[in-house]
Amino acid sequence: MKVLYFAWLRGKVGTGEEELFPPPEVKTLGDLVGWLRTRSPGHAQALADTSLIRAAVNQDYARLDHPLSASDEVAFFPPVTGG
Amino acid sequence: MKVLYFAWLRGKVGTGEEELFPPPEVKTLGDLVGWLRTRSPGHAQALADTSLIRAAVNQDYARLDHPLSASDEVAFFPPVTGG
Amino acid sequence: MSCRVQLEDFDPGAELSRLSAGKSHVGAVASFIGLVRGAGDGVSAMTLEHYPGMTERQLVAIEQEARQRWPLDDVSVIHRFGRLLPGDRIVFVAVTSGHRAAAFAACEFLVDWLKNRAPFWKLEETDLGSRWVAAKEDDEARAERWETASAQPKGEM
Amino acid sequence: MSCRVQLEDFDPGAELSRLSAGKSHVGAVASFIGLVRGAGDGVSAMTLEHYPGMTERQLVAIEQEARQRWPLDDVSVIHRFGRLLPGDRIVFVAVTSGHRAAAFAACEFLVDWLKNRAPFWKLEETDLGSRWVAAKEDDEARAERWETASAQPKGEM
Repeated sequence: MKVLYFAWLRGKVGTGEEELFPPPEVKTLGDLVGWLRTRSPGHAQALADTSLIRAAVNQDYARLDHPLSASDEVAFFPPVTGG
Repeated sequence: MKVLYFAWLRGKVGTGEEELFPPPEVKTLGDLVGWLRTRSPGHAQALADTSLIRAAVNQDYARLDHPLSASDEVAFFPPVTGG
Repeated sequence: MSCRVQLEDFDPGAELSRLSAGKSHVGAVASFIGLVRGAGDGVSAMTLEHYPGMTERQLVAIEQEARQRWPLDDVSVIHRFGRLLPGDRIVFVAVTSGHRAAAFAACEFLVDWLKNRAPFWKLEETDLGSRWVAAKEDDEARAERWETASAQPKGEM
Repeated sequence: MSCRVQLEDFDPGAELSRLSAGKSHVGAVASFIGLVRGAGDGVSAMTLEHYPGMTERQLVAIEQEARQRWPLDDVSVIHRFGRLLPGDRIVFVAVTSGHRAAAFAACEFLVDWLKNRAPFWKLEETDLGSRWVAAKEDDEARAERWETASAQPKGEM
């Protein structure tokens, strides 16, 4: 599973992209957030408050109950500020 | 008093502009319309139905009760279709 | 504000560049270009007649009204007259502002105004001859949304 | 539809000409240019980060939605990324249609979408250092007016 981080989340996690192999009990986006928080203090800090962040699965916005599979591309980022 | 005609009104009247000296009893735009209708069959036809035409006095839209003076520039035209 | 009523074509890109050149407080440029439609409607050309002076005069008033409603930086309006062919540019309106909502609203306001209040008349050339275009109820209704003080009076002239 | 996410500047005039070239059924071209604001806000520069691929993918969906709502001829969207200075162009949206109401509405719809849904993030440089720009509630509210199917979920992520 490819996991991407943008803007200030990238700074906290310390990388913009990582290839991960979550355990089988990680079935949803919410499960993934919980598992990622255990990987490092930076991950825990970046993903501490899910009301401050947005996520996409395969480049579509997704909610915490979105199911995941091993080939998914998952991204975490702050609310967007383009335009 | 300068009186201008635009679009199909100009065609019916036969001129786009005339310098006129209405009698003193012509005090409003409505009076002017009545007086102009007597000047020629073309004028009468152009100004027959005031619901089909618009008017301006000194380049501002005006209604039939608008007062007139000898130095005014008056224009009659159909509803506009620019843009 | 810049307002031009002219026979010649204009360059939208040059106008847009001029409006924002050297300004770091302008976040938004909203613009509109109106083109002659043809072919499908059987129109081979059109001639735009206008009332020289009145448009410029009225535009000053309507721009003041727009500035009272929205915080605007600058406004540019160009309207052509004379004979035009399908695909030709007729009108250009651009508004610059710090924020997009004001730019969009004021631009649409000015275009609606031009359609419904500016003294231009279209004479269309078709296979059957030429005809003066009738005003659209829809255009009058759109302009009335704005409830402008400088409305084109209806009905009783 | 043409959608470009690029480092380089763009030429609004050239884009506008391209969109209407040789078309006699397009009566209206509505467009928007977003510029970097600076000076007054103490911002000396900004860097736009983006999520390559997601914007293009989402734009296809949002353009489909716009086409369902309004009769559109063509759409062009350009969004820059990288480091930009005050006054620089960031974004361009242009919509062509037979009629102006559709062109204006769809153009504003797409700009609102870009502001609120397209995955771009601004890092501002100020005298005090650099900071990530926070999303504006106002932008989210504007986008919600449209009640789009492809909304950026709030709250529960």
